[in-house]
Amino acid sequence: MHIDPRKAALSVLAAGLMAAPAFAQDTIKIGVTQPLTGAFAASGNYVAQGAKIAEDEINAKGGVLGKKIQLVIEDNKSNPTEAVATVEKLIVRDKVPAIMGAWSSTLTLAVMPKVMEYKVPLVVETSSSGKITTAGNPYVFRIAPTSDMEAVAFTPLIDKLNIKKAAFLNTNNDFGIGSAKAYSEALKKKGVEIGVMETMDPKATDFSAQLTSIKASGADTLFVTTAVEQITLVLKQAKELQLDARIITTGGSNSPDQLIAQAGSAADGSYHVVFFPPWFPDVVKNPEAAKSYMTEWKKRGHEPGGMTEGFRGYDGIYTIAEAIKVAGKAEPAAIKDALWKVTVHGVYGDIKFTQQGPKGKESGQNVPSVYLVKIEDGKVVNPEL
Amino acid sequence: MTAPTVLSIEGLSIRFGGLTAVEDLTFQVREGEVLTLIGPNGAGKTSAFNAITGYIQPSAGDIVYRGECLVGMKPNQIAARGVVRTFQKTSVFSGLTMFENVLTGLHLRGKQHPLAIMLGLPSVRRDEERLRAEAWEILKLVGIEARAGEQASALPYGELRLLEVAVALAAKPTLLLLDEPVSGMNPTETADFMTLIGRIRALGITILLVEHDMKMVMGISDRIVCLNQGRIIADAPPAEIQKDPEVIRAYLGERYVRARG
Amino acid sequence: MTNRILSLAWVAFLISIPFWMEDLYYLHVLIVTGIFIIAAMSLNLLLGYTGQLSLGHVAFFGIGAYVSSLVSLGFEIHVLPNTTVSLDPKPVWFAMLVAVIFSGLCGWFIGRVSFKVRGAYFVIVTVSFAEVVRLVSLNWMELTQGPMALNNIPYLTLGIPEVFEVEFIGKVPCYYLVLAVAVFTYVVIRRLVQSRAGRAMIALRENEPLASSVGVDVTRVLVLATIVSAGLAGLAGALYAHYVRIVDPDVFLFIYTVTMVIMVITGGKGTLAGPIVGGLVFGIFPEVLRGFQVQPEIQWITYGVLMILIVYFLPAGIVPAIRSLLPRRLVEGGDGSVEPNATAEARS
Amino acid sequence: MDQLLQHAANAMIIGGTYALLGIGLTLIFGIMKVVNFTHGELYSFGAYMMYAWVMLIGADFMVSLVLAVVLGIALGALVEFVLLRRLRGADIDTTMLVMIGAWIAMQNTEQLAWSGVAKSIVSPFPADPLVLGPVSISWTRLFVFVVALVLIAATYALIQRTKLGKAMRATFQDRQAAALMGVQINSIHTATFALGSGLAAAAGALLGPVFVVYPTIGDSASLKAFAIVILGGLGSIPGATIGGFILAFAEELGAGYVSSGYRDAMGFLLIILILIFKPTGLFAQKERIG
Repeated sequence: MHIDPRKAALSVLAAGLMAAPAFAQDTIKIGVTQPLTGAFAASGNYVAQGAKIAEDEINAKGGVLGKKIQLVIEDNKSNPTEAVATVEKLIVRDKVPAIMGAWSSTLTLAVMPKVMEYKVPLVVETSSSGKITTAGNPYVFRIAPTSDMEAVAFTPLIDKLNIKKAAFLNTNNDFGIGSAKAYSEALKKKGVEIGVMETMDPKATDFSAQLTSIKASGADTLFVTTAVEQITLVLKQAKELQLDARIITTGGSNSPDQLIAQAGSAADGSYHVVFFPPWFPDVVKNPEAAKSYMTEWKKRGHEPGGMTEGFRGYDGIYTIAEAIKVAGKAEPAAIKDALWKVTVHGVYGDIKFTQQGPKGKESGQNVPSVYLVKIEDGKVVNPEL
Repeated sequence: MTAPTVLSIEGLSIRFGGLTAVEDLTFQVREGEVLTLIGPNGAGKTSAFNAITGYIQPSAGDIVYRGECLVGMKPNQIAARGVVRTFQKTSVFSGLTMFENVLTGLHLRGKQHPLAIMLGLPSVRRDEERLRAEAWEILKLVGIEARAGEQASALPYGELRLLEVAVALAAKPTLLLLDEPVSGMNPTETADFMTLIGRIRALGITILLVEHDMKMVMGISDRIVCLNQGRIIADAPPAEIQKDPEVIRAYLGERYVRARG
Repeated sequence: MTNRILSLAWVAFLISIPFWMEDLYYLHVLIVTGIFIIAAMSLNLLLGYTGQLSLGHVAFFGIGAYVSSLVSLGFEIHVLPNTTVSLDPKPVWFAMLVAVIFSGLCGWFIGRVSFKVRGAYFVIVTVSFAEVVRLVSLNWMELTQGPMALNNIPYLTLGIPEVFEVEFIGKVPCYYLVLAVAVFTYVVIRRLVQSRAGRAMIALRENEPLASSVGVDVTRVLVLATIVSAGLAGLAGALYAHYVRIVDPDVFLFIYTVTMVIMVITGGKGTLAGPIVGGLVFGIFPEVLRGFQVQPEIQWITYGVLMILIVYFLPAGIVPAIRSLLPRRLVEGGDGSVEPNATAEARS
Repeated sequence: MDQLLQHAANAMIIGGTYALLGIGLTLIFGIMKVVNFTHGELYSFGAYMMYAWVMLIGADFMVSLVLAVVLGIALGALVEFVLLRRLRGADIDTTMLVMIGAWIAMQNTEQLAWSGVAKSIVSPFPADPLVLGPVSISWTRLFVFVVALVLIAATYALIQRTKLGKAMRATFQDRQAAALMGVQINSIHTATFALGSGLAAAAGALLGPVFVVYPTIGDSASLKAFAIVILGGLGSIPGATIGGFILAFAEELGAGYVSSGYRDAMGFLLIILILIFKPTGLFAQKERIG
C-alpha cells in the first residue's frame, strides 16, 4: 500500500471518526470465542469462566514473558457464521497471536479456515468431532478427546452394563452426529443391536415425539449427545413418558451437578461420560491442578454444575500461556511451533500434542482421560462396574 | 344518429349480498356520442361503471365492447381495450407531480421490456422521450400545463379533477367513462370543463358520463339514460328527457327547475 | 448535472477508501455493510416503490448464499430411492449467476402465490416463507449440512486461468467487488424506477385502483418487482457467502430481514439514496457503539428504540428529511424529472 | 397404536397453550388491526416472571402463575398505552414497524436482564407421571392443559357475556358504528391488547416449567401464533382455538412419523396448503383481500 502524507492525514481523521480505542501494548492478548448466548450458552459461559480463572492465576504469578496476559472474549452466539466473525475480529482488530475456541464442533469447524487463512493457532478446548483434527489444518491443537477416543474408552463398559439394544438421540450437528457414529460403531463391534437413531435441532425444547418413538422401539439404553440444557429436558421428558431405557450422555458437556439441580429425580439412574470428575479429584492425573481450579471456582461462586465444563477453558489458557513461554515471543508462528513442544500439567491430565491428520499438515491432538459417572439418589457416584 | 354501437349492456344485474344495486339494465353507447347516465343517488350508476370497468363482477348480464365481452376481465385488461374511467371520489397519484401523474397514466402507450430497461438500451431512452412529449401534449389539452411540476396533493380541487381526466386520457381511451367529473366545481370551472369535453370528443373519443349537474348534462349530452332504483326509466335525447313525466317525477323535477332558473 | 457530479465524487471517494484506510477491520465492516446495503436496495424496490411490506426478504438473500455455495462446492443428493442428483463444483462466477437466477425464480413463485393476499396476511405469509426456507436448510442435511453449515466455500476468481486472474480473497479485492456490485445494483434499480415499469410500481403504491384503471397489470408489476428484488437480494447473498465463506441456516433469521427493513425506512423508503444512507448508519453505528464498549444487547435495544422513534418522528426517513431542508436545485434528478423544456416552467 | 395414543395425548396438551397464544394474537388483530410482533415477547415475559417468582423469590407456584399473568396484562396495557395509542388510524405497516422495534428492544432487554443462559423452573408436581394404559402424562403437563382450557373458556365468557366483551365485538364489527354508539375505543384497545398479552404471558408461564426459559423462546412462539391465526382466519377466535390444536397435532404427528426435524415446519406447510385451497383460513369472518 502506497502512503503519502495527505492520505496518512486522512487515515488519522478516519480513525478518529471511527473511534478506535487504542490499547497500550503492555499485555499479551489471547483471543477466546465461546457461545455466551444461544443454544450452548451455559457451557460457553462455564468455559469462559474457567478461562478467566487461568488468566488471573497466571497474572498473579507474574504473567508470561514479563507481561500480563489479557483475554479478549467474544460471544459467537452458538452460531457458526458468528463464530467466523468473532475470529475475524479477534485476529484483524485485536491482533491476538492465538485463539481458544469455539466450543461446539460445528463452531470450531467453521472458524478453522479463518485461522488457516491468517495463520493463527487455535487451541480447541471442547469440540469432539473427528473431522477437526483430520481436516489437514496445521493450526489446530485440540486438548479435548475425540468421539472416537470416548467410544474406545467406553467399549469395555458395554459388557459390564449389559447393553443389548441401544437407541440414540443426538443433536443434528457435528458434535451429535460424530458422537452417535463413533458410539454406534463401537457398540456394533460388540454385537449390540442399534435401534432408532433420532436427532434434534440444537435449539429444540420438546422431544416428546422422539422419546415416544424411542420408547416404542424397546431399546434398553439410550445414548444422548447434546449440551446440558437439552440433556435436562430429555431427562425430564423421558421420565414423564416413563421411558425405561438407561440414559447415557456422551461428550462431556453434561454437568451432572446441574442436571441434579434442574432435572431432580428425573436425573437418577442416568450415566454420564465426563472428562473431569470433580467429585473424586484424587483419581485425576494432576490432583493439585484440579484442586487449585476447584477451589477458585467455588470461591468465585460459579455454578457448581459448571465445573466439569469450566476446566476446559482453564486448561486451554494454560496451554496457550505455556506455548507463549516456550516460544519466547507472542507471535502466531512461534506459538504454533511451541505448541508441539509443550507439556502442561492440567486438569485434563498431562496435555501434550500428537500428530493427527494428513501428512505434512497435521493437527495436534491431546489424549486425555475419560470417566463414566452415575447419578444415584441425587448424588454423583462412581458406578461400580 | 346512426353511428354503430360500441358498448352494449345487456340485462346487467349487480347484487351485493341480498341488496340489488342494478337490475336488468340494458342500453347501448354509440360511436362518438356523449351518453349520460342520470338518476337519483343509489340508482346504480356507479355500480354500472364499476361493472363495465371490471372493478366488480356483475351477477348477470353481458357487457360487450366492440364485439368483445368484458365480463370477467380485470380492470387493466379492460383499459387495454380502450375503456378507461375516472372515479367519483377524487383519485390521483397524490405523492407525484402532475406531470408524473400523466406520465404514469401513459402506461399502456409505453413499449419497454423490463430487461431492456435494466440494460439501459437506447430504445428505452427514446421511448421515454416520446412518452414525455405525449404527457406534455395531454397536459396542454386539458389546460393544466402551467402547474405540471407541482405535487398533486398540493393542487386545488378544480385542477385535481382536471388531472384525473388527464390521467385517464393518457391511457388512450376510445371510450371514456367520467363519474361526476364536475361535482364540487364552481360554474366557471364547469363551463371550462364542458369545453374540455368538446375537445375530447373532437379526438374521436366516445364518452359515457354520470353527472348530476343538469346544466352540463343537458348542454353536452347527445343522449340521456335515466335510472331509478336499478332500472332504466327513460332513454332519449335531452329534449325528450326534459319532458318525460316519469323522469321528472323520479329525479329531474326540482333539480331541473333549479338548473333552468 | 450537479447530481451526476455528486454521484461520481461519492463513488470516487468510496474507491479511494482502501488507499488510506489502514485498519483492515474497518474495511471488513464496510464490506459487510456494503453487502447489506445491496440487500436493502433490493428490498427498497418492493417496500419503497411498490409499497408491499415483504418481511421474508432474507429468504432470497439466504437462497442466493446457499445456491451459490452449493453450485461452487458441488453436491450429491439422493432424491428417490435409486436416483442420485449430483453436481460437480463449478466456477464461482457461474455459481453466482445461477444464484441470481434461482433467487429470481423463487421471487417469481412467491410473487405468484403471495400477492393473492394483501395487508397483514401478506406480511405473515412472507415471514412464513422465510421460516420454511430456514427449516428446509436446517433439515435437508444431505444438501445443506444443516446446522453444521456449508464451510470452505471458495472465493471468486475472475479472468483467464493461468494467464491473468484476480482472486477475490482478502479485504481490498472483496471491497472493490462489493463496491462494483453495489454500483451495478444502484444503476439497475435507478433505471427501473425511472422507467415505465417503475412508474407502474409507484402507481400501485400511490393508488392501486387508479393504476389498474389506466391499464397497469397489478400482479404482473408486483411479480416483476419481486423477481428483480429477489434476484438482487440473491446476488447480495452470493457475495456474502463467498466473502465470509460459510453459510448456515441462521442466515434466514428474521432479524436480518428486520435489519434490512430498518436500513430502508431509516434512510427513506422509495428513494434511491435511502437504503444507502440507512445502510451506512446501521452498518457503522454498531462499530461506534462497540468502540464505546457497549454491550451488544444495548446496541440492539438502541436499534429497536431508534426504529420506533423514526416511525414516529421521521416517517419518511432521513433522505426526504434532508431533501426538504436543502434548496431543491441541489437534489434535483433522483426520482424522475420533467421534460427538459418543462422543467424551467414547472419547477421555477 | 399405543404410540399414536401417546402422540395424541402430547398434542392435546400442547394444543391448549397454542390456542391461548393464537386467541391472544387474533383478538389483537381482529379488534385493533395490529400485527403484534411483541406477542412472543409477552410469552417469554410470562415465562421469566414465573422463573423470577418461583426460583428467585421462592413464591408459591400458583401465586406466581397468577402474578405472571397479571403482570403480563399490565405490560400489555403499557405497550398499548405508550406505543400504539398515538398510532390509532395509522396504516397497518406503520404499526407493524413499531411493533417490530418494540420486539427487538424487549427481547434484548430480557437477554440483558436474564443473560443468554437457559433457566429452568421447578414445578411442584410429582415427577412420576399419570399413567393411563399405554399413555403417560406428567402432572405438570396435565395441569398446564387444564389451566389452558379454563383460560380459553374464561376468554369466551368474557367476550360473549360481559359488557366489555360486547363492546369489543362491536368494535370488531364496525369501529365507527361502535364509537357512535358510545364505545370508548381507546379503552377497548387497551383492554384488548392487555387481554391478548395476558393470554400470551399465561401460555409462557404455563410452558416455562415444562421446558426451559431463554431469551429467544418468544420468537418461535410468535411464529406459531402467526401460523395458528392464518389457519383459523385472522380475527376468528374459534378459528384460533381449533387452529392451535390442529397445529399441535400436525407437529406431533409430523415429528413422530415423518421427521422430528420438520416439527416446526408443519405449521408453515399447513399455511401453504390453506393458502392454496382455502385462502380465507378455516374460519375467517371477513374478506381478507384488500
